[in-house]
Amino acid sequence: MSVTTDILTVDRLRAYYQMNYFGIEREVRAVEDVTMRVKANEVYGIAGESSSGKTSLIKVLAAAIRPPLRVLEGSVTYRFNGNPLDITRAAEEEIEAVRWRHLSYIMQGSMSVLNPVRRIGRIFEDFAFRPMGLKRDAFRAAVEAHLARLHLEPGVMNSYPHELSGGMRQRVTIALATVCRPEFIIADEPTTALDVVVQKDVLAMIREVQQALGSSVVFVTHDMAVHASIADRLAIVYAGRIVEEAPTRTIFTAARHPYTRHLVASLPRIGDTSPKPSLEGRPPSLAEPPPGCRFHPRCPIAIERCRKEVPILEEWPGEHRVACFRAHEAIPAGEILHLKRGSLQ
Amino acid sequence: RGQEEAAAPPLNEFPREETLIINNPEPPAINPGMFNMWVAGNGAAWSNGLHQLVLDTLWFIDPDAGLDGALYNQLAKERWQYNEDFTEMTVRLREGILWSDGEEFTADDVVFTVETQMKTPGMVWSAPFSQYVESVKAVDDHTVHFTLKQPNSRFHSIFSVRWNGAWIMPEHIFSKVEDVTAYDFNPPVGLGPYTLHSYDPNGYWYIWQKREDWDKTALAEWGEPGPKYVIYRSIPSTDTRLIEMVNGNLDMIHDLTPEGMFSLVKQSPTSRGWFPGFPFAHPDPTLPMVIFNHQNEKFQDKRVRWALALMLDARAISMASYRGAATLSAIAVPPTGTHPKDYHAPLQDWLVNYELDTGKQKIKPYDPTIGLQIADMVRPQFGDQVPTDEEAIRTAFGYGWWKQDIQAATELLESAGFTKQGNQWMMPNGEPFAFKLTTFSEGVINRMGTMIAQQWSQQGIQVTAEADPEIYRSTLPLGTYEAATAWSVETWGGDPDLSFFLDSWHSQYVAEPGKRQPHRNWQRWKNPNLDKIIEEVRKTEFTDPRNLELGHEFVKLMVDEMPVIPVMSFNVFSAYDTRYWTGFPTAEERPYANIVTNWANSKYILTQLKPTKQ
Amino acid sequence: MTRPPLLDLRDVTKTFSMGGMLSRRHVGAVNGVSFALSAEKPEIFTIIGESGSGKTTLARMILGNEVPTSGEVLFEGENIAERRGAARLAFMARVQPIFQNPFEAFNPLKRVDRYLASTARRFLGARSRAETETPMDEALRKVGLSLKEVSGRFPHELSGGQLQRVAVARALISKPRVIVADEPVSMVDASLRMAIVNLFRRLRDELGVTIIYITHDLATAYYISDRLIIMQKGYVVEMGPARPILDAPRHPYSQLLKRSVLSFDESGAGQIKPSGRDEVDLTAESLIAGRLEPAEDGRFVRLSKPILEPRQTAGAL
Amino acid sequence: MFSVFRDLIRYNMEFAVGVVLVGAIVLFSLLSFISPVDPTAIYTTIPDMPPSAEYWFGTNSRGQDLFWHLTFAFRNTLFFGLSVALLSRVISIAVGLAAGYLGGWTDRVLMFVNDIFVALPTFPILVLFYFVLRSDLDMFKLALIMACFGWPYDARLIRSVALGLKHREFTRHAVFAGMSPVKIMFEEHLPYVMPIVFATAMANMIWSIGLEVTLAVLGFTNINIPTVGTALYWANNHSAMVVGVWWWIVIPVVLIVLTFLGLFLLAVSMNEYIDPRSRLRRMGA
Amino acid sequence: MSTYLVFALKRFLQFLAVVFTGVSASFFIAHLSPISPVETIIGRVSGQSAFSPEAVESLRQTLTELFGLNVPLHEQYFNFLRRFLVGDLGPSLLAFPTPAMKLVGLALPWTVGLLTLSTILTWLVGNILGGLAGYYQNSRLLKAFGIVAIGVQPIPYYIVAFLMVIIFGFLWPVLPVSGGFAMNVRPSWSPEFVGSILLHGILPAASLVIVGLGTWFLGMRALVSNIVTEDYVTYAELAGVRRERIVSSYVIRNAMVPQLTALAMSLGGIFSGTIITEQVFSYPGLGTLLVRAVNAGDSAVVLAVSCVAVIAVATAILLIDLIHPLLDPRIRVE
Ligand SMILES: Nc1ncnc2c1ncn2[C@@H]1O[C@H](COP(=O)(O)OP(=O)(O)OP(=O)(O)O)[C@@H](O)[C@H]1O
Ligand SMILES: Nc1ncnc2c1ncn2[C@@H]1O[C@H](COP(=O)(O)OP(=O)(O)OP(=O)(O)O)[C@@H](O)[C@H]1O
Ligand SMILES: [Mg+2]
Ligand SMILES: [Mg+2]
Repeated sequence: MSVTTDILTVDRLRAYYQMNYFGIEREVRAVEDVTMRVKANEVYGIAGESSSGKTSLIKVLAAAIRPPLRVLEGSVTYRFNGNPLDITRAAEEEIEAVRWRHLSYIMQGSMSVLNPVRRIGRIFEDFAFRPMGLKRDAFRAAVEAHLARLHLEPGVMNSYPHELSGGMRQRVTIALATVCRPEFIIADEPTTALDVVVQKDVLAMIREVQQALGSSVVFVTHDMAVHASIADRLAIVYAGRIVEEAPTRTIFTAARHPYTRHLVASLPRIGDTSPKPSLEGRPPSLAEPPPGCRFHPRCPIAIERCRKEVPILEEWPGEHRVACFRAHEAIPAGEILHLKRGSLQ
Repeated sequence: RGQEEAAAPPLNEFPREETLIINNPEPPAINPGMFNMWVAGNGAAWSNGLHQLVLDTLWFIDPDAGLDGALYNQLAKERWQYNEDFTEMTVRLREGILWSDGEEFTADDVVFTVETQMKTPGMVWSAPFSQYVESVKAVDDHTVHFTLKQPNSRFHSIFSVRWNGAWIMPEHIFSKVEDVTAYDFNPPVGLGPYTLHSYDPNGYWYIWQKREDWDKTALAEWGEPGPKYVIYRSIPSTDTRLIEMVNGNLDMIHDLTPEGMFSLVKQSPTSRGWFPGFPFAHPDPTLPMVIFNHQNEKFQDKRVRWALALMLDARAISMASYRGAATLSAIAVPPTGTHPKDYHAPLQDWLVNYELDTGKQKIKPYDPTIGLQIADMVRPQFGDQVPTDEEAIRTAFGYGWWKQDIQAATELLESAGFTKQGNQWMMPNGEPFAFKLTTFSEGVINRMGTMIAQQWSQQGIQVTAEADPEIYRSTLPLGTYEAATAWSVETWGGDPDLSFFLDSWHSQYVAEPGKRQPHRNWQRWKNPNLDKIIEEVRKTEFTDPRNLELGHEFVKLMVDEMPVIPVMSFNVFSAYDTRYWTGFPTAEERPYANIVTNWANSKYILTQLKPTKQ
Repeated sequence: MTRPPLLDLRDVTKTFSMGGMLSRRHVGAVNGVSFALSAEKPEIFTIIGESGSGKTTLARMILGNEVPTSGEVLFEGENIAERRGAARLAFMARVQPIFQNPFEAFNPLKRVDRYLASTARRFLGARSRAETETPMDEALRKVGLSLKEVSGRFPHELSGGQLQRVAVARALISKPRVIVADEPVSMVDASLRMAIVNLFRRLRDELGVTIIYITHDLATAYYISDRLIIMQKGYVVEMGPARPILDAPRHPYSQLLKRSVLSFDESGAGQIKPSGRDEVDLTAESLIAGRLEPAEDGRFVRLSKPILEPRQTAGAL
Repeated sequence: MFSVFRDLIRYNMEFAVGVVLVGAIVLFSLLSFISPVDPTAIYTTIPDMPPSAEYWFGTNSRGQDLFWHLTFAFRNTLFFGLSVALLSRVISIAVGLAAGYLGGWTDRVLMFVNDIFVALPTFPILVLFYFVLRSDLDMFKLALIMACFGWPYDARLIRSVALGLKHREFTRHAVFAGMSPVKIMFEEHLPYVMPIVFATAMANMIWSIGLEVTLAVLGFTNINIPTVGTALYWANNHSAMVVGVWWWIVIPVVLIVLTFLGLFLLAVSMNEYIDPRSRLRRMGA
Repeated sequence: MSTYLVFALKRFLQFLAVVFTGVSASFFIAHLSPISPVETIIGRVSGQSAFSPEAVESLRQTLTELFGLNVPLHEQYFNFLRRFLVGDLGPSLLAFPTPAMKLVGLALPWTVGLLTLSTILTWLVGNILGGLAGYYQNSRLLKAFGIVAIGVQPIPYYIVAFLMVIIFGFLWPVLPVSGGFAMNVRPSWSPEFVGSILLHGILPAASLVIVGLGTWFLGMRALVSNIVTEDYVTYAELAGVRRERIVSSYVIRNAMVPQLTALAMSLGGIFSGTIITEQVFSYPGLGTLLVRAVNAGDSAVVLAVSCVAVIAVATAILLIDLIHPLLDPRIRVE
């Protein structure tokens, strides 16, 4: 049997925020033509700058679609126990049935996802008691065991969220999302704003849990270093589109898309004192995205074609996909990084 | 009361055919368990049945005709007897009267009542007794002798109930009480035919039960009281009173709004007022009027006062205040009780021929047809509810009033040195003629004041009506007003004697400006002729026919001087329901008693009531 | 030297009493911190430390927002805490902050230029429109923006990077000597981060502004700072020239920090290990036990045990 | 400004309906200035006429044309309600923001005063003023007195918001931008509390008008001033409810309800207008 | 000493200060009234009888001395403070020498009973409906209820109360419209008496509930519609937590703190009585007592009612502040 069964298949997904107030209709095209697959037992990273639509995509994947967000096109199909489930079309009960048991979600801003007036233990009961279907004592024991795996003492069960440090809360949220041993975990920036030491611990734990459970994880963050350490494959999102997707190593060493290359090159490292470029210009508005390649206004190597046509995500060898008309050309790093230098330098 | 009884109260305890439910107009008792009403200001309720049904005193004078004349000998066997110079009074008491606890009523009770209050300041009658009484003694068990400090021909009035009077205290109870002023007298022991059955701890209702030995009370002379139980209910909202009567939960209402009364008789065929038809209301022996402050220089000139009177249109005032249901009076005696017979009818001719010199001409200002005109005005709305018989109209709407005569008023004002600039009257000193008319904060007197102010304003005098809830407590006594609508005339109603209010009008009592004026002469009017009348009244025995002559003199003096502008009687929209009881007094056939439920006299009604056996 | 240091912290300590519901704890947020910034040579002075190690508290004391429990903070020889009224205003003109979250630093209901205008009016005494706008525009140009781009716009109409640059421009209007930047890039995504960090470097080099840069990002610290201190539980555990320390940290905590920095070398290998904090004695007792002692290359290290050989960390990061 | 207004009317139903309702009531009360009748005059028309072509709102038992009479009543009541709301808003904003932002002793003293005002029983005080001032008690003075009692609870609310704002970064930023505390409170923080201010202003108006009605019905206001309260007082005084002169009561009550519905809709849409973020949310930028 | 105790002690001292100031203010409010209780009594005893001017004057002097009104105001104030400290508010002037507190004590149970019940009922129903309306924002029924609530809110309470009387006492007379209990039952703990009290309480309570409901409903709805946008609610929904649990423990529980605070305040406020309710339904209680005392210039009773109200509200505020940290685990005592 194949090791690379796809547990999630996203096909030509388009999801917009559609609003109609004051008689004026506005759209924010947050997810545009996204096609991707997540295999069993892998960590799939999604990177991209702020408001590039990462969370929006994740919301669709997690079946957390609330107005004004609407799926206009495409499908999101999970395959739990071999049964396909397209959550963009499935009934609420069907989705309800897989939640937490198979599919769990760590929301962005996990500092605020815990009910401030409820003890952690009660939150666990609310979330996991039914899906786990254990007796109360057994349930408690299971939860405590799981907390221990995340280096949390049983005592946190009696604490209120505010009594825990940021790192502990983060870990509790992760415990909450993984206690039912789901096959699929969606995590949206679970380590942002943690200090490096804690962050490393949390990441290590997510990885550990993932491997212990054999789950798949979709992991979103704009911190490339985090992706470098945890993701097996990485998708780079720019203005609502995936512009490049490849195994993590490839992204860091052999990226083809100018945006990705820029991103990787600008990462400061200890011991490296060479000047780092910064990407100039404003991120595009998703309400009025630029025509053609959405990166072209900031792209140092943009050509006329980029302004008009939308590059499609082309397959490259080695599970690599890139959406750039100039991906085939061998463009030196210097050109990409220094041509359009910011006004500072 | 036994525990068992309290635990299981019989739910049909007050059979409707044995129970009379009366509206107590007072707000709920503030101190519900207090029955010692001899102490001033202890919060004891009076109109809850206590002074109507339980307490008793020597004489009663009804504001209406009475069962056999308005003057009743109640605990006294006969009228008062004064000596020649009114320095002594002897009273002979009824025999065989029992207190509700079985003790016999004797002269000692009367002596005790007077002596206790004399030596205990702060009791209701402490001050009058101390002022008048030198000594009191029981001559025998049923004779009391008073020695007075100075001559006083009206001393007996203290023991004569008009609304209320000096009630006799049970000596056998109070003599055992250490501090009379702190004693709650609960349950009350009385001389009336009822005793306390139960009461609301919140003071909303009191239930009284007929004594087995009711025939051992003074009231027995007038018959057996009909109802076994009498309930006095305090219902502050007049609309709720109406609703409760329509629902059959109330037999007598103390007062409604005029509109409420019209609505009640429309909705409930068994309900009616004093008059069978329009104007329904019972005229109280009080006289709403315009009171001028005679210490205000604006009203010194009687021509001005007369001019103001002639500017008024009594029909509009009657319509505005009572929707036409007013009983007008041009003279300073209320058109109620026996007064029309004693004053209004005899003086009608004098009034018709009364001449007024305006300075330019002589006019006859009196219009005897005003009442008829008002009857005609309300007839379209009330149809045959309005009497057609001229005599009936006179009783109901009044004998007449001053005709509105702007021309004469103008002449009077001009002769007094006033001038008219545009539509504004200017006073002789050149300032605009403007003043405030203080009036009640609600009810018909407020409506009357508003209308009067409006009429004067239309004639070019800037008059604004000011509603004043403190009118009787501070504004009138302190003289902090210019003109007011209220009353300073109150009479016995059933007797032509005017001493009830008149004595206090003597100039000896008029206070300096800024000082507090003793009761009743709110206008602070001084007149030597008036003093002469008063001084003669003081020397005239109450029942002496000379009193009536003096009364006529007073009335004429008041017309000449116009120190106040009498308007009408204070009509109370009392209603009663004949669904369960009949025999209530009526204006047309048996005006034997005042139906206004908070008067102590209303107890005579009970002796006339018969159940309808519904 | 006659000239006092620009900024001189002398044994600064700050203790908070935290009221829990039923108990009261005393938290030593900052414990006996001393360092001085030279008035002659502008530098980027970095403060690194774990969450809750007192970095912000220290910054607030430098800004005069918080009064030290003991010790003193001198700015140009004068105690900051004692400045009131006009003196305080003059101080604020010379020492300006930049905040962590560019979106939070501007009132979302107000236009961004009002902060610039207010600064110009209060610290430069500008009256007329021209007087206010000229320094505003100048400052904005220093950060690569212009008044035209910014004026009349609400925060949500600007990108995070732009906002953070406006914030820097705002701080520059009064021509400060010191800018205190508390985690100015932690909320900003990778592509913007370098823009701001580069800006700091230029401020130091071209405008001679001394920058106190607070972060837990060791990589950017390495990239721009001249000197740094590493804090833990309110104590300085290591202090000195930036790059030598980061290349070879001495204190166990500094070493832990460095070890925790995520590496790009094994990207995609998915071989992330726990930080190993359990192996390091991070209790306050162990910190109090040590004293900040000078070591080679001008650094100071707090160690209770004899100074160890720098532990060899894997490869060049 | 005008274009904003036009857009709001055009695209925001709530705002449009609110403007129409409130506008109609305001217009109605402004008619009092051209009223052909004196509101204090009684028996100028036939009493108790039901609404008709001649008397749109009927006539009351005092012989007044209710339409014109109510124009005065609404003018006075609206003026009164708005004055109380406005004055007490000013106090509650000032106290709430100052206590929240300045903190320390200022906070303690202000909250102490606040507690006292909450604790003092309003009714005897209002009645006392009535007895002392009597016919000098015009609508403005009454508004002034009530405003003194209408602020404490809302001030507490505003304070709690201000407490949170105090620690927000933009407040610290403002301090270092040289803004004075007053400026920070009234320019930076005030917009944040505006939704509360609007919501509580409504509640406050309802409270004050309700209290005015209560006082009037009990006869503790200057009943010569036509207001909704005194209209009900007189209606009660003439047993209008049981007599069947329903229009005397129903019409003012309906008008009052419409006024507040209108105000409510305006408050809802104004809150959205004030907050540029929600405008943003709507426009989706 | 623990922080909480220190805090509680400080809070208690503030409470004492508030009570002292409030009570002192009440004293002057009660005594500045131009209405003279002496004149009230004189009017009552002499108004309807033939009293000579001399007798009236003599009675006036006696009463003025008896009531202690012949000493300067500041002396009266210090006398009052001395007595207040031992819990004595002096004799009522309208029911002399019955202690003012005894009169208050008679009326208090009714007021407190009626108001506590209706306030709590209103609070519960209003909050539950408001909470549901805030959570299920698309429910037609709850939307309609919201519109009704907004419409009913501005109707003067007097009108609502009176309509109840007209409807249930007149047009369709099924419920008693006046009094606290029927006349043929005697106060005891018998089922008849309790039943009668409940029956008589229906209309007054219903009128209060109708008028009060809207405020709670709208307040709660606004609170909840803010809370439902919080991450923790969304997250719980995404985790498939049961709806009832979300509504109760996530949404309403978080809205509870401000609403409980407001409840405590309004419960503190009930000690001033409901004047209109009592007037319209002839219901016993403090409101009527207060109006009568004010009208009669009975400063002692006005003062007693005011003191009870001041202490009640101050206690309510104190209690809120004291239990606030217990209700909201996030609150820190500073
Ligand atoms: N509820 C919403 N209504 C309208 N627009 C929205 C909504 N939520 C997000 N957006 C818009 O959609 C776009 C993508 O937002 P999204 O949150 O997906 O970005 P992101 O990549 O997750 O950013 P970040 O790194 O800041 O979390 C942004 O322009 C944002 O303004
Ligand atoms: N106002 C305060 N009251 C009580 N304790 C405080 C206060 N401010 C800070 N603290 C405590 O002081 C310690 C240091 O806090 P500080 O904010 O200075 O840390 P930090 O290094 O800036 O952390 P972070 O990296 O999370 O911003 C923490 O334990 C914090 O809880
Ligand atoms: Mg996101
Ligand atoms: Mg910090």
